[in-house]
Amino acid sequence: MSEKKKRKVLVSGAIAPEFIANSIAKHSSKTTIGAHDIFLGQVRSDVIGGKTVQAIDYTAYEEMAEEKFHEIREATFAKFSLSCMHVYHSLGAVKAGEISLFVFVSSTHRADAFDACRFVVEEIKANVPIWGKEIFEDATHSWKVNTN
Amino acid sequence: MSEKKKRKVLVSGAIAPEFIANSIAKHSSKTTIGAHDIFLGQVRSDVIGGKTVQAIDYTAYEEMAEEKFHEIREATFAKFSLSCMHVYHSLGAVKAGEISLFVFVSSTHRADAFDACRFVVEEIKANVPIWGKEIFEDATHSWKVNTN
Amino acid sequence: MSITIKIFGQLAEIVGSNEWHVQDASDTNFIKERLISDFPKLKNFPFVIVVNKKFVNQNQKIQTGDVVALLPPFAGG
Amino acid sequence: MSITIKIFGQLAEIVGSNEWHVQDASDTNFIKERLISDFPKLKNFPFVIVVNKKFVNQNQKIQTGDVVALLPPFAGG
Repeated sequence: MSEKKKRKVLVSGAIAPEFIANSIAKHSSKTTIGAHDIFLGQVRSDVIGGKTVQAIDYTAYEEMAEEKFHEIREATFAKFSLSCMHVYHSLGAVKAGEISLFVFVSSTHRADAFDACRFVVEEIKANVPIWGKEIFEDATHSWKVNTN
Repeated sequence: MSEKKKRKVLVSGAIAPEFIANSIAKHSSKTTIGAHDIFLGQVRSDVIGGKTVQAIDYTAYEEMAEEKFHEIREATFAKFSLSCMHVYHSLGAVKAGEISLFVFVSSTHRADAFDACRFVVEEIKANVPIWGKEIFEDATHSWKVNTN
Repeated sequence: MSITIKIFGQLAEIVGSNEWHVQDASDTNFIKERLISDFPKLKNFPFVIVVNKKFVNQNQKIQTGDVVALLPPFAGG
Repeated sequence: MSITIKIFGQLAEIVGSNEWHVQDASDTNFIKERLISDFPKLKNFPFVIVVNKKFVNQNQKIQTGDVVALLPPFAGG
């Protein structure tokens, strides 16, 4: 068993800017931190076949996704010198312009924060069973395909 | 002359988490954005010669610093495919645990945001005339030295 | 052995359900072949099979109590 | 020509002022030599000289109206 307690990563709906601000504010007591890197995934209103994406409806194989998020967390702490790390991913509908992924990594020096944040985002995209149904204005949909 | 208008980067005192939240929220209308990368520099309470840093008092060659920030902005837009970019750096006293640098870069795809954010931070550290006086609890000080 | 297989995302849409029941599911190759025979549209559709939340890269026997799932390409983020 | 040079950070602390006046400042080498002769502590102190906010990597003539500054190593971020 891991020493670090499992946190729930999947959250219902969009991630609010105020939630991000609260997360940042909580780190002011951790004064060995010198660098934070935050990645935010925002839903784009892509045009696909002439129709514009209004929202993405996210689903996941939840138990497996949480397990994968935990494995990524363990791997990231093993690989980089980090003070802390927080990850949140939306489930359900997230409108275009709203945030569906929040990766927040903190370290004493900036190189670890930069490297770790990017590592976490790439791992999530590659290994976590989450899907996104892109909803158009006419209620039809297509399935989101990740690119690099 | 550049097309992009010059913005003031240097701000008085620490950068508040609420300010960061507002910046994020403002981007919800830009729905070609898919990825944001945010770097935050936080003042560490380093122990130097047995004394603990309470705050950093930042000074700058202000006119030159703003010019350099603008050059970095132009270079970053030329080098990466970005939707937008915002940079703020503190002047004056910033307490340990507070934020003194806020770099916010947004793009359609994540690689540009990651690469650009890191580029901007490295450029700032290397080329912008800013200095930090590390203030100890007994009101003595030392001068901040940047590392990689 | 009859097992219930979880199905997700676009794969669930094609199959028309989040679950799919297979009789005599001896191993993962059997499951894949049966899936494609029941749903010919999936022949060229990329998916992975996981058993007990682990990716299965070669054929694996199915035991009583195993949790099997079929996953289309991931699109998190 | 007499010019006023801006000084910043630890360099200003060592010199004891944010400004320093030099008589007959013909070029940047002259300014550097004069600085070190007035403040011998600066002999091994790293600093750069900028003229009109541009880094000067080789000796440069000083013109009337030039803004000269002496900058210790940067520590932004």
